[in-house]
Amino acid sequence: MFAASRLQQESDEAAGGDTCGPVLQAKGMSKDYGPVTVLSDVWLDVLPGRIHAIIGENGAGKSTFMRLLAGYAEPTAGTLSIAGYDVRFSRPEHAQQAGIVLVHQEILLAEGLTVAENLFLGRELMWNGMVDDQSMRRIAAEKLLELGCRVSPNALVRDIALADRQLVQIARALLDDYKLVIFDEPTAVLTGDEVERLLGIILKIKEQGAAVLYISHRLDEVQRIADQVSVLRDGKMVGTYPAQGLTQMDMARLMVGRDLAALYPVKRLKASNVPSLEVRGLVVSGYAKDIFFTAHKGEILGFAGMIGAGRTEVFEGIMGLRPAHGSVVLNGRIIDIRHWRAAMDGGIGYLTEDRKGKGLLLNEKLAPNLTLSALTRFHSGLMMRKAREQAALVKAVENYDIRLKSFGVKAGQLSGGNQQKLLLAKVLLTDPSIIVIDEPTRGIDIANKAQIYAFIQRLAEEGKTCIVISSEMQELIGICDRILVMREGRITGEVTGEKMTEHEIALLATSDVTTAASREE
Amino acid sequence: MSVITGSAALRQERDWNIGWTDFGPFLALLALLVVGFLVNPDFLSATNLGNVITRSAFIAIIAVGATFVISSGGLDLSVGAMAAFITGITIMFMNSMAPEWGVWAIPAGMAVAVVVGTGCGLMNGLIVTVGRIEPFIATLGTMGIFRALITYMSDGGTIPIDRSLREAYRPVYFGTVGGIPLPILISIAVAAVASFILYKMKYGRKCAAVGANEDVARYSGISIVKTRTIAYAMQGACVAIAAICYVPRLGAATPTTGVLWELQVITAVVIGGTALRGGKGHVWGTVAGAVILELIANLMVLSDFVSEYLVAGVQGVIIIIAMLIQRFSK
Amino acid sequence: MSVITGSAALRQERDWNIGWTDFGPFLALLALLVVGFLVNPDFLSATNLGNVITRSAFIAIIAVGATFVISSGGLDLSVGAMAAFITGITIMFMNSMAPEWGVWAIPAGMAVAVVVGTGCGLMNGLIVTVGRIEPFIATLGTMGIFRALITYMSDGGTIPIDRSLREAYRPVYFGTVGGIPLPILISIAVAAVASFILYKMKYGRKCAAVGANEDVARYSGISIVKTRTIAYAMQGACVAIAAICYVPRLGAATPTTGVLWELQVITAVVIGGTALRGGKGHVWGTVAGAVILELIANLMVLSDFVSEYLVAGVQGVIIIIAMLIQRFSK
Amino acid sequence: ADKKVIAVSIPAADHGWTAGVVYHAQAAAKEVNTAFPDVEVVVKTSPSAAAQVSALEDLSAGRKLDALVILPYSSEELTTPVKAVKDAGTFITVVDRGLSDASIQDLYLAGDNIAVGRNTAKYLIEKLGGKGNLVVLRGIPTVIDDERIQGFNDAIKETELKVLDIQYANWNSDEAFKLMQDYLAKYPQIDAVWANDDDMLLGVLEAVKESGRKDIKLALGGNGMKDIVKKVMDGDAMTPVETPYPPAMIKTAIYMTIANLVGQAPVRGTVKLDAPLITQENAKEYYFPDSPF
Ligand SMILES: Nc1ncnc2c1ncn2[C@@H]1O[C@H](COP(=O)(O)OP(=O)(O)OP(=O)(O)O)[C@@H](O)[C@H]1O
Ligand SMILES: Nc1ncnc2c1ncn2[C@@H]1O[C@H](COP(=O)(O)OP(=O)(O)OP(=O)(O)O)[C@@H](O)[C@H]1O
Ligand SMILES: O[C@@H]1[C@@H](O)[C@H](O)OC[C@H]1O
Ligand SMILES: [Mg+2]
Ligand SMILES: [Mg+2]
Repeated sequence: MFAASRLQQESDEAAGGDTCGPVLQAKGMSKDYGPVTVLSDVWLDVLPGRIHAIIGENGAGKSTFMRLLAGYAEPTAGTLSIAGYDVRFSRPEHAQQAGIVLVHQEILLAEGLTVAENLFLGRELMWNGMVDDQSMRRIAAEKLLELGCRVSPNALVRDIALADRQLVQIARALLDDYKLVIFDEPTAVLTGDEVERLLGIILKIKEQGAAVLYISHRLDEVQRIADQVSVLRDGKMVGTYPAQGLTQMDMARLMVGRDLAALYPVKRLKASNVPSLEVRGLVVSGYAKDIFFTAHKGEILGFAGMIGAGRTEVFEGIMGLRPAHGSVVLNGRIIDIRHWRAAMDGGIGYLTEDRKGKGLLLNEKLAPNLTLSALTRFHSGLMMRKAREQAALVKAVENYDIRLKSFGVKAGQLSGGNQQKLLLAKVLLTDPSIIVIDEPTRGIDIANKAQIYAFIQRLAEEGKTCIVISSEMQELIGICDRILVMREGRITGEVTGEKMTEHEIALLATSDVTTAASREE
Repeated sequence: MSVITGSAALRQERDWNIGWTDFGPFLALLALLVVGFLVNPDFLSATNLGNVITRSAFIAIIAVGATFVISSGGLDLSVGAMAAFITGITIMFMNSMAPEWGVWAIPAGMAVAVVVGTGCGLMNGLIVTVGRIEPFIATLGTMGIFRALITYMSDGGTIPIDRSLREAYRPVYFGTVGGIPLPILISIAVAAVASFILYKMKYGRKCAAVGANEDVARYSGISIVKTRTIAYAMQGACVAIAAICYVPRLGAATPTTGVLWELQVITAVVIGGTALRGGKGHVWGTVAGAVILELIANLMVLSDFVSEYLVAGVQGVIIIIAMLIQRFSK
Repeated sequence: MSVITGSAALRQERDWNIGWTDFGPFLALLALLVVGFLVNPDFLSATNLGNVITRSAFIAIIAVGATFVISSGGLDLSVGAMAAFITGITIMFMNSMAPEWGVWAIPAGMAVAVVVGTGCGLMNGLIVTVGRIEPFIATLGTMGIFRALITYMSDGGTIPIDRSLREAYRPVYFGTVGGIPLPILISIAVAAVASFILYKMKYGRKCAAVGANEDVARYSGISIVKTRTIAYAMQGACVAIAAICYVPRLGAATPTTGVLWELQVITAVVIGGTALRGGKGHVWGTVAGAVILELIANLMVLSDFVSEYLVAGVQGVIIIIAMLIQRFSK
Repeated sequence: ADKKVIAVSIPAADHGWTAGVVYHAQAAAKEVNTAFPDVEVVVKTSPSAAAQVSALEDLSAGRKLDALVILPYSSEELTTPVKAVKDAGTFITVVDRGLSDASIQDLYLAGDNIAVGRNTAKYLIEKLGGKGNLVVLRGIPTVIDDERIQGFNDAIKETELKVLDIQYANWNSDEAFKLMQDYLAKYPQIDAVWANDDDMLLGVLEAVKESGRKDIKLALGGNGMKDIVKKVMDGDAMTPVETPYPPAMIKTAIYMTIANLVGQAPVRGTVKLDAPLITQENAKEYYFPDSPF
């Protein structure tokens, strides 16, 4: 801890910062869940006008730490202090009143309410003693637009895409006065444009003189905007460093405690021309139409596009998870996608982008979650074989490097990145021949990303078809053999080889104003 | 520029959607009216419709209260028994005051009813929220308690209202204003106030938030205990209002007053479009639901097709069909 | 190394956790036995406990079925009426076959009961899942239908079982095996099978998943329609088994057979620790819940403290207290 | 000294009439327990047939009963259980709703339900001159209800009285109110109404009054509820007669049973309480203002 605070001072000077006191100090914070220690003796000074990044591996305790700072949980030991006075936040409002707001890693919105209602929940605007829906809707639309989100304020949160939900959540946090804004992986579900816009907003917050705590596994973002970087490892503070001069590799090393190999695997030669999935004229009403594409055995096929381009919906349509029609040929056999589960039974595995809402039973233990989509394999005679399930869990924990403090936890108690890994393990347990991964590394730390990429490549080498939907262009470019780009519910192009550049993809993914306008007619 | 047109277009679409959900119950109501007319043209006569809607007022008023409770994620099975209990207390109070206060005992009794009702609701709310007992069980328990109390108070018999008060009190059920029966006006007023609370006041938002997602509500600084307890208290007040209208109708409280009203009330709320698992409440839908239920019963009597033994069955079938129509209309 | 890889540690922890939740109802049961003994020492006599537990068998068996339905996120209000309907059909069938088949009409009738019961349950299930109607309403509808059918079949009177079958059928309720009354054995068997299905079989997982989060279930390739429909069908089968045990006890089906059983059944399930909003089911807790309810009723009969008018109220209070004990014990 | 134990098992107060039964049973128990030191009367109510069977088991599990006075919730379902009690040597008195096997009943005391229907019908025939339109409200589907309807129907069979409609209102005044409103909407000309129980008649009268219709000449009930008997006494035009069906019959039964046990006055067999018309002349005899019913 002495090391940490010394570094803290150094970094102050390095950033050439003003000398006004910290907005918030964490002093020796610890957090236990029962016998499990998640965070121990963490010290941190948060300075105004600075963007302070917190990095660490999945399960390092970042989110837990942030929850303590924002009053969503109370520390087992340690105190917070503001301007030299010790404070206790036993509820989020207390922190909010002190100007501390948190944008959660997991989305926390009431699905049955509208966007505007969620935005203003608990602090509705009033007009003559009545809730002023009109103003709230207007302001909501404005605030969202600033973030580049175009959902209607009247839409039910249930009906909007995950990325939009994240933006709603951010807009909600920024609605009130704040001295410190904590972003816990805000960009995990966002695509290029939105990310840019958000980073711009974060910089603006900094300019206004507020403090920002920023958590991300996208180290390039950290590098771009952070003034200083604190590293958590295994619940302990490794140190705080000036961001300047810290390369991504340095950060990775500090997080993991060792050197890392290259992030992306070396590309193989494209394996085969044997088609495994042919989609002809797929229509997912309201989301996508005229979808034609073919994926091949042993191929890694990427799907790029902006939020709302309809990538998720295309595959949910194919999987029979939402109404769709069109012809789908799977390994040479036509399947009827109006028939629920036809695609699943035909051997397509689909990993949802919404791990919390659609992926995992958060109140359930790990093993039942892991085996839920492949029950038949853990079943003999009439009975579920619990020992086999446990063995599978132990294996998954090893294979996918799921970090947990105890096997007894519920899925909802895993850290975000580890939930993602559990979900990946769950889908692969169905042994699909075609695997569709919607946002494979959402919330995954850099060391594990490399692992997952290698993993995807191994699957392809085994002759499986891997379809990767991702909002990180870098990642698609890094691992895919071929990338299809979608825009507004249609496939607008394909890039391969040389042409696989961010520029090329962005061009296909974004529409110019005139075509957009004509489409709205 | 185009961005803005884009979101405007989106907005329209959504409004349209919301419209549909809200229309469901009214469509079902309409369908029922048409069927009713085909079965027996008398069905649409002013007297008949007047009677039926007036009668549905109790259930409607109580169900408006239940809309709060259910929307906030609760449930109240005790409303029928509570109605009987409040009716009993009210009548006993009025009777004891009548000699002294004369007709003024009536408004005083009404005030007592509202206070007692709110108190009963509060009790339900506290058991559910502070005691953290599943609402189904908690209110099943208090249902037994209220029922026992009215039985005890009445010695198992009836508690009739004093003759001297009858005539003065009668108009509350049988009176009309501008040709419209008072209970209808009262239930409209209750629904109007309720929809103001639910849609225009902060509390309404809290209610829906608590019902939709407790965690989100809590993190937004909304007290679940407070919100849900208030919902139960309002339910109690609504039961009291219903009881006030009920007294002049039969002039007595008995141990069987309000038996099974809870099922009708919940059915009205659900038919009206409020989900039993909580979330947004639909006050006017609830009112439509209550009218639908009463119309179905009325239709059964007016038609000659059904054996008297099978009436309950046909009602069941019609309710299911009404719900299917709603599903279908969405 | 903070990451645990041993699976021994894991098992310990887990069992410990499950233990507590499961104990609640049994603690409440224990508390009740103690209170009972204090009120009237006869309460703990072998005959009395034997009687009470035997008679709790109907509700227990039906409630075990309801544990599936509720755990999968459904609800079934029709069980009481369905029990009456099945009893009626079964007796009519047995009576009509008795002249030809003699005593063999009894097992044949039992088979008919199970088939009819499963069919009724299936119907409920399909209306809820395929028709996508809120279970509360759907089964309230079928409750009316079953109730009407039994009234119709019995012409409003009773359908007694043929005298020639009575003696042969009697042991199903009154017989004992190794000193233990048959209904107790049957309900233990039903609960054992159910807990096998719920905790050991694939289906149990599906059930809990569907009840906990429909989307997760769907995205995991689990059919919500199938899972929940099966739960309702099993509920129907359980109702049939209960009906089979019921016939020799009361010897007839009437329009009032099984009235309000649904409330008792749901109460037993909830007291047993299964949440009404779905998720994990607690079969043995449900059985304990059914016994608790019956014990409370028995206690009321054995005690002389309570005015007959207040019995329902005291029951309500005891149920609420039992739930508080559970809360407290967690 | 050995106390004689008499158990009284009756339905819970689920409507006015049964409430009267509970009232009178409890009153009798109190009187007897003070008046006869060597007799103990225990009253238990049950909300359903199944619960009543349970109560019988519970009452006889601990101790030997010398006598059981029972108003069965329903006939068939209670027959076997009551027989079991009798087989243990208990004297059985059955009230109102008889058992399916009459041989179990040492003493049976009941109202004459056929007569209730028949006498009411006869009055109507006479008053309406043998023709007119009637509507009928019946109770809960039970044998008793059937008997009243049967007595009524048999009596009007040969006349020109026409029953326009007959439906269940479950002996509940509220349901009766609604049903009557609907009858009024459905039929433009109704000469008389019969509700086979006074709880229901209250609802009927309210509906008729509210409708302001003048075609209804008579609205009759049955059961001897004090409010209705009062009307008869006061010479009400619409409800000038009534039939008794006194819930106090439970009290009579209890006393007769005691007479049997302690008074060495053997009372066995069947006692049918007649259901004569109560008219303005004799109404006083049937008026008990302190009874809850
Ligand atoms: N309620 C809880 N009960 C038990 N353990 C918990 C609970 N909440 C979190 N944990 C554990 O605490 C550890 C830290 O979790 P946390 O969410 O803070 O990690 P993180 O650094 O945010 O990871 P990620 O990058 O994956 O989001 C994890 O091992 C997690 O399983
Ligand atoms: N996310 C998923 N992606 C791909 N396939 C899946 C997914 N989830 C489940 N499946 C597939 O769906 C099926 C569901 O598995 P389950 O063990 O329930 O089989 P089942 O016994 O055939 O089911 P049922 O009894 O309902 O017919 C399996 O074929 C499994 O491979
Ligand atoms: O309960 C019944 C009562 O209401 C009816 O009027 O008469 C017979 C009784 O059994
Ligand atoms: Mg995290
Ligand atoms: Mg997507």
